[in-house]
Amino acid sequence: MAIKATARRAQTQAPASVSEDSWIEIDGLDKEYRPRKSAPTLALSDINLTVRRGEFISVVGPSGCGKTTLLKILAGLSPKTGGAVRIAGRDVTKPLPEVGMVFQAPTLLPWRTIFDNVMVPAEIQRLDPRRHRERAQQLLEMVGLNGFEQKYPHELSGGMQQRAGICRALVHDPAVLLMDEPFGALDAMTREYMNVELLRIWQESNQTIVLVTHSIPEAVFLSDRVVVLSPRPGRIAEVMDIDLERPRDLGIMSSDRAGVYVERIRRHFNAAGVID
Amino acid sequence: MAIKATARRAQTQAPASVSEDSWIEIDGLDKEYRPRKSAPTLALSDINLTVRRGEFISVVGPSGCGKTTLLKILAGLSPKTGGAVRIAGRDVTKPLPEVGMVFQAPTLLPWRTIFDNVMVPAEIQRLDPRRHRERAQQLLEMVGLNGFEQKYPHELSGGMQQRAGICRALVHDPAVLLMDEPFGALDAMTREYMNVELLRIWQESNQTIVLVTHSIPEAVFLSDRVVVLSPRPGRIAEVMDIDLERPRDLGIMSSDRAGVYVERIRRHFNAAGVID
Amino acid sequence: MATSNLVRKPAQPPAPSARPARRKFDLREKPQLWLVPTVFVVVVLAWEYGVQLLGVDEYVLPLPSSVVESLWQQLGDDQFWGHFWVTTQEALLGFVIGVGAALVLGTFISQIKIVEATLMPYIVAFQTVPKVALAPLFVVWFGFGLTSKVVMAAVISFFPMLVNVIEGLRAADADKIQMLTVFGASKAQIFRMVRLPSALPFIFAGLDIGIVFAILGAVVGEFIGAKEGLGYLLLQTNYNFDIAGMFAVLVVLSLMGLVAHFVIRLLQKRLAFWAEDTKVIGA
Amino acid sequence: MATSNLVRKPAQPPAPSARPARRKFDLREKPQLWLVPTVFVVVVLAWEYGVQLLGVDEYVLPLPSSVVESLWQQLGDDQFWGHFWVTTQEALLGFVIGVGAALVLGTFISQIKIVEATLMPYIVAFQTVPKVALAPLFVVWFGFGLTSKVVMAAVISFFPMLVNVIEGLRAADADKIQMLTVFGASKAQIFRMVRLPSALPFIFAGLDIGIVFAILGAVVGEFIGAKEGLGYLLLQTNYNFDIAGMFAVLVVLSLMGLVAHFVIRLLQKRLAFWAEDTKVIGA
Amino acid sequence: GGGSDDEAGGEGKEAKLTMAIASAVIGPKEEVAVYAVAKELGYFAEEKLTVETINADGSVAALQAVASGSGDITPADAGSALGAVEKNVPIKAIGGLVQNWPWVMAVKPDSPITGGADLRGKKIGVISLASGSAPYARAYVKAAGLDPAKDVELLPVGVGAQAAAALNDGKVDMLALYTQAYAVIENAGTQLKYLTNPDVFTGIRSLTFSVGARDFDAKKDSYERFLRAAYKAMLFSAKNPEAAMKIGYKVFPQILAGKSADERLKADTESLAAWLKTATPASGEPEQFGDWGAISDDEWAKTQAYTKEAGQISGDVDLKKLWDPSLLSGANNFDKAAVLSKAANYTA
Ligand SMILES: Nc1ncnc2c1ncn2[C@@H]1O[C@H](COP(=O)(O)OP(=O)(O)OP(=O)(O)O)[C@@H](O)[C@H]1O
Ligand SMILES: Nc1ncnc2c1ncn2[C@@H]1O[C@H](COP(=O)(O)OP(=O)(O)OP(=O)(O)O)[C@@H](O)[C@H]1O
Ligand SMILES: [Mg+2]
Ligand SMILES: [Mg+2]
Repeated sequence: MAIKATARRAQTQAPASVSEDSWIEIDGLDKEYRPRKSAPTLALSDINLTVRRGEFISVVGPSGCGKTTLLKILAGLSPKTGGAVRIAGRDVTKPLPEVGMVFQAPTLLPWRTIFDNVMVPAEIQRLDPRRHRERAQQLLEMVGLNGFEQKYPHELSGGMQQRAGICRALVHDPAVLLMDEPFGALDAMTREYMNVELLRIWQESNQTIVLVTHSIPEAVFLSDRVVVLSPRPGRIAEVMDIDLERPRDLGIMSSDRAGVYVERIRRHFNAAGVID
Repeated sequence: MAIKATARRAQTQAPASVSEDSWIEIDGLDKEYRPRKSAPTLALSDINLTVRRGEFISVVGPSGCGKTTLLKILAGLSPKTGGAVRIAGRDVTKPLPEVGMVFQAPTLLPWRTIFDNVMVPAEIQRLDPRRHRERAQQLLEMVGLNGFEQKYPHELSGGMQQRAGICRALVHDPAVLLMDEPFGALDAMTREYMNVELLRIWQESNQTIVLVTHSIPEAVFLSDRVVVLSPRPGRIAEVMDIDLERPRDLGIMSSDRAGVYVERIRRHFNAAGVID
Repeated sequence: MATSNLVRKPAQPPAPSARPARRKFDLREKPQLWLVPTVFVVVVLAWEYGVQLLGVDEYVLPLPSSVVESLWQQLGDDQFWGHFWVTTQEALLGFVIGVGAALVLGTFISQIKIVEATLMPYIVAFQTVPKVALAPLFVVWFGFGLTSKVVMAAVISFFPMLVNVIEGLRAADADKIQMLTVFGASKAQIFRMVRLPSALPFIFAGLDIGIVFAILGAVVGEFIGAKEGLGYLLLQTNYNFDIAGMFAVLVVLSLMGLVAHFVIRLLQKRLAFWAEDTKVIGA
Repeated sequence: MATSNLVRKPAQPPAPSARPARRKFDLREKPQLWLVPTVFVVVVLAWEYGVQLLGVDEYVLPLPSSVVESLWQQLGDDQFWGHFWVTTQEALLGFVIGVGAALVLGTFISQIKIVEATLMPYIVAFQTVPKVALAPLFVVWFGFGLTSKVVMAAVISFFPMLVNVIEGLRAADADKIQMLTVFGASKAQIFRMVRLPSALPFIFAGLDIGIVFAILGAVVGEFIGAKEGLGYLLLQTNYNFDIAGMFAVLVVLSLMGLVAHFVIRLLQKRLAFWAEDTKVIGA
Repeated sequence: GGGSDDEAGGEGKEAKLTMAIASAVIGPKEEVAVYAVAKELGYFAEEKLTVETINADGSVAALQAVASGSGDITPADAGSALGAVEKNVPIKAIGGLVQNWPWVMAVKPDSPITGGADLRGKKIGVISLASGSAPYARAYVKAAGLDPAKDVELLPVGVGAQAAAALNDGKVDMLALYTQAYAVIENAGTQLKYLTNPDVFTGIRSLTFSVGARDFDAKKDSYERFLRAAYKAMLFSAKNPEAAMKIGYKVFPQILAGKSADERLKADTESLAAWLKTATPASGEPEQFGDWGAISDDEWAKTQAYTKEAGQISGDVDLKKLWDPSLLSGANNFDKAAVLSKAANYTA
């Protein structure tokens, strides 16, 4: 099903100097958590990364290595302790309006129906209600939640809540989309289906996507580049170009080239000693 | 690392009539949710299943098909609308002490340290504190959370919280272990490592395990039998015996026989039209 | 891979089927239907005979029968209804003002930390002052009429509401606020979409305390200087040594409080419905 | 697959490293350090000159300067400290009793639905009755001494606490309760491990309101009939036309309330620490 | 009746009594003139009495206290006592205290109001509409031939500062308070002009000693001794109010409320004197006072009529149920000269 991108495209009027090639710039980023009661934790150390406009980047790394932390800093939710982060030439110190995010936990509002939850970003940014209601409906249908629009979050299964969270991040068609394990609670089949749909939406809309995932094949299938993080504190172990032609379909994953990428990333994990 | 099963084994003094072959009996189970405000949802329909004592069963099925519902009914948390459920010969109408559970969301108590969270079941059942503190410490080390014992849940990443939840379900060495996507938030490598560890613990302890998972290979790798549920309302599409010798290691998954099982289960999903 | 699309259109359309099931009526399921009246009868009987047995004198605690008789007489009296409406009006106005002010101020205080540090001490300090002692000031500033009683009711219902509003607005889940923040929500939007709904249980606790105290405040205000109202009627009956009449007025006040309480609880059920539905069945 | 085990022993041991970082002191970060005194001076000056400008009579609202003078005189008087301790004692005892009773009853009510349906109406009804009207009863039952004031303080601090306890114990997260239930927790364990900690923000709101009202209750109890205590002193100074002296007593009462409020907030920070740490930085 | 003189010597047993003060505060009034003086000068001790005080918030509460046994004896309003008896509250009045009508109208010194005739359209400040001052104001207006419901407006202004402020701010044109309350206001620096009460008010009684009726017979004897001590103290106070006030400070240091005795003595003495004037015969010197506590049938009739008018009672109360003057002759049986000389020569 085709989800029409709304005509509006976030007013990302970048300063003339910003090249489309360095749409997101992360420069020597450090992050240390300093809880009041306990010892500090170094979560990210010296992260350097530049993302092109319209690029699809995946971030993989062992649990607890700082992936969520990285996304939260990009989203302007969490202060960094060192380095610089810029999106479209602007320093990220607070959330930017052109950024959408799928959270690791669904985080729906229990007092809103699923439909109204999905409409939250459109409501916040006061976007044309009629058009976005239509889009929300289409997105919900895409993820198989038709019939559940008027239910409340606690009446949905874990995976269904996560799908609603994905719809919410897509409804206002953000220029930059940050996704934190959006498909973690989905069965393998639904997940593959959602991968395909996401690719389609991305191709139609020219979004810049940063996806955190635990599935290496998923990362390879979707991305232009895969960023591999080392265990905590997260450092960039490798940034791998995925040289598979687009548009891709799931069949490509059985190709040798894809297998090589998957194996190479896997080896990083093993090298880092993540698994026995 | 060897986690010693505590000497105590839940006082499952089954009535003499209960055969070890029907340790868990699910008989024509129906479940309909009837929310006050909205239309009812049929979640499970006519589920029949018998689980042997010490068996490892996995449940797979598309998102929203009723897997969590099934576990909650087994755990005595959610009332059924029809049929019968018995564990060790006793009707399940409320939680039984010999059952442990890993929840889909980690559900840690924010006012307790990770260590104290893991100790919750031991504390509730007033088990020997010294021995269980030791066990908790071993489990935390096994899942890679050493150094985080005295932190509070919000200081942990999503995957780390989930691992703490697994330790909590294991700490009191329950006779029946219900696990709802316990490894969903873990990267592939950590997940595989955890699979191996879980198998080892299971083999050492003679636990009966019902595992809900989205990973078909994981289900095949771990289980004696895999239960495939149809899309909502969940019905049993197939119960598949996994005839792979034990003990298993990850290498077995590259065997043809395993591949056949995976493919057969996959086909169920496709037949049910879950994915395009 | 096949190109069916059943995630979109699940195989079983009747997913959410039919309509909510009617629950059948069962006295055992609603024991309050007989327990509440039973307890009422027991309380009244205990009062009636307890007064006699304990040797409490009727002029200190009159018998329920005399109170009911006196109440009956009062209810037939137009003047009584005049008093009743005056107090109702004062209490409601005071409640609305007090609670409204607490909402506004509580919002400020909870949002802007510095406002709390500078204002809260004065509010607490003012609250600990017995308002009766300020009666002269009240009268000088607000006159002898309705206003001074409304102010009294407002002032006394203000504080419990304020504390609860502040605490409630703070109780909002950090994750939900983060979520809204990412989507560019302003403080006002976060307030409306997350903080306010999260605070509802606190707010309703505040309203519940507030309305009861507003009635109390209006009555105390009437004690200080009034020509009408139930508080005045209390003084009058007391002055006339009509203790049964005084208790009849107290009964009326109690009923006012009860009605207000139930209205607020009903509103809560309506507005904070999601809290109801998430209750665990097992626990 | 390799057989390293770095999940167990992460490659970087300094995971949680060193110790909490010291924050450095900055006046701009803590504007209350100068704002609070400034506001205080402004309030006092406004009072001093407002009284004169508005032409409020000094025997209605005295000048702060006379109040301070009078306060100074009082503080040097042994009798005053006697009054002070009496009221403190009454208020604290009443607070402990009222709040304790509310905790116990609130626990019952929130756990056993039927108790609520049968008891709550009487509690609300009783609350709406102005206690002053029941003074003769109080006196007959509790005498003219300390007890009747303690009862008054207890009764008035009871209700806000009760409502908050009930609401708070209900606010517990259903998932957490389910989790405990699975592990076989008894109602008492669920209460201790989840309900009570979840209710803490409500309970502290209740305590905050409760302590302020307990002081008020003790003072009002003294109004009804006492020979000592700050409430008595209020009546006496008022009767003596010593309005500055009366305001000095009011100032002392305010300070009592403030100290109690801050103690409770401090306790809250200590006991409900996790609520602090989960606050969002961005919002 | 007529008490037996034999008991006059105080041969009764040791007894403990509690006197309920019908007011929430202690001030230069009955508790000083009666209680403090009797206690400090040993008048109670001579009668083998130990007397304590409690404060009840008003006459009704005080009567409730003595009727229910929380207190034994109280100087409470006669009208309230009549009301109590009508409601079958078991009390008895055993002796008078305040003899002269204590209520009076006051205006600002420059007020054009000179008497009842000028009251039309005026606002009268009363303590509260449910207090003795409201019926007094109505009766005053009525005595001037006006309709209290239409021609004037009553506003509840309390006493003390609040009342003074209401008058000074022009919120009311006049006040209807008792004399001692005016003394307090005048002491604080507000000047007042008093209107004369018409004759209808003479003979109406207010504060009267009342006791519980239930164990009256058993306690009769100690009540008589109490009255005797009380009237001795009254005589002493009437003769030397300043000494009485000083004694008052000793017994009730809380009257000072943080101030020094020197600071307050003059004003408090004036206040006490104002009260004593209402509680002693309208004319004559203390040397001539006798018949303490007597209330004539005519006075009772006037009091009944007034109380009925005020709405405190609905019909005539059977006086036999209330008034028991049998203790009075015994109560008056004391050595006046000794008291008077003690008063004249008192040094602290
Ligand atoms: N509390 C509830 N009230 C109403 N309906 C519910 C409730 N919980 C679950 N459901 C419905 O029951 C169905 C099954 O839910 P369940 O959580 O068991 O699915 P699941 O198989 O665990 O899915 P997932 O893999 O996404 O977690 C869903 O359609 C859901 O909408
Ligand atoms: N609020 C916090 N306070 C203190 N430490 C934190 C906080 N949030 C995260 N951390 C720590 O930072 C590190 C990285 O956490 P993060 O959530 O970014 O991991 P992640 O890569 O997303 O892991 P996962 O895959 O398990 O979600 C972890 O060691 C965690 O303990
Ligand atoms: Mg994460
Ligand atoms: Mg589930």
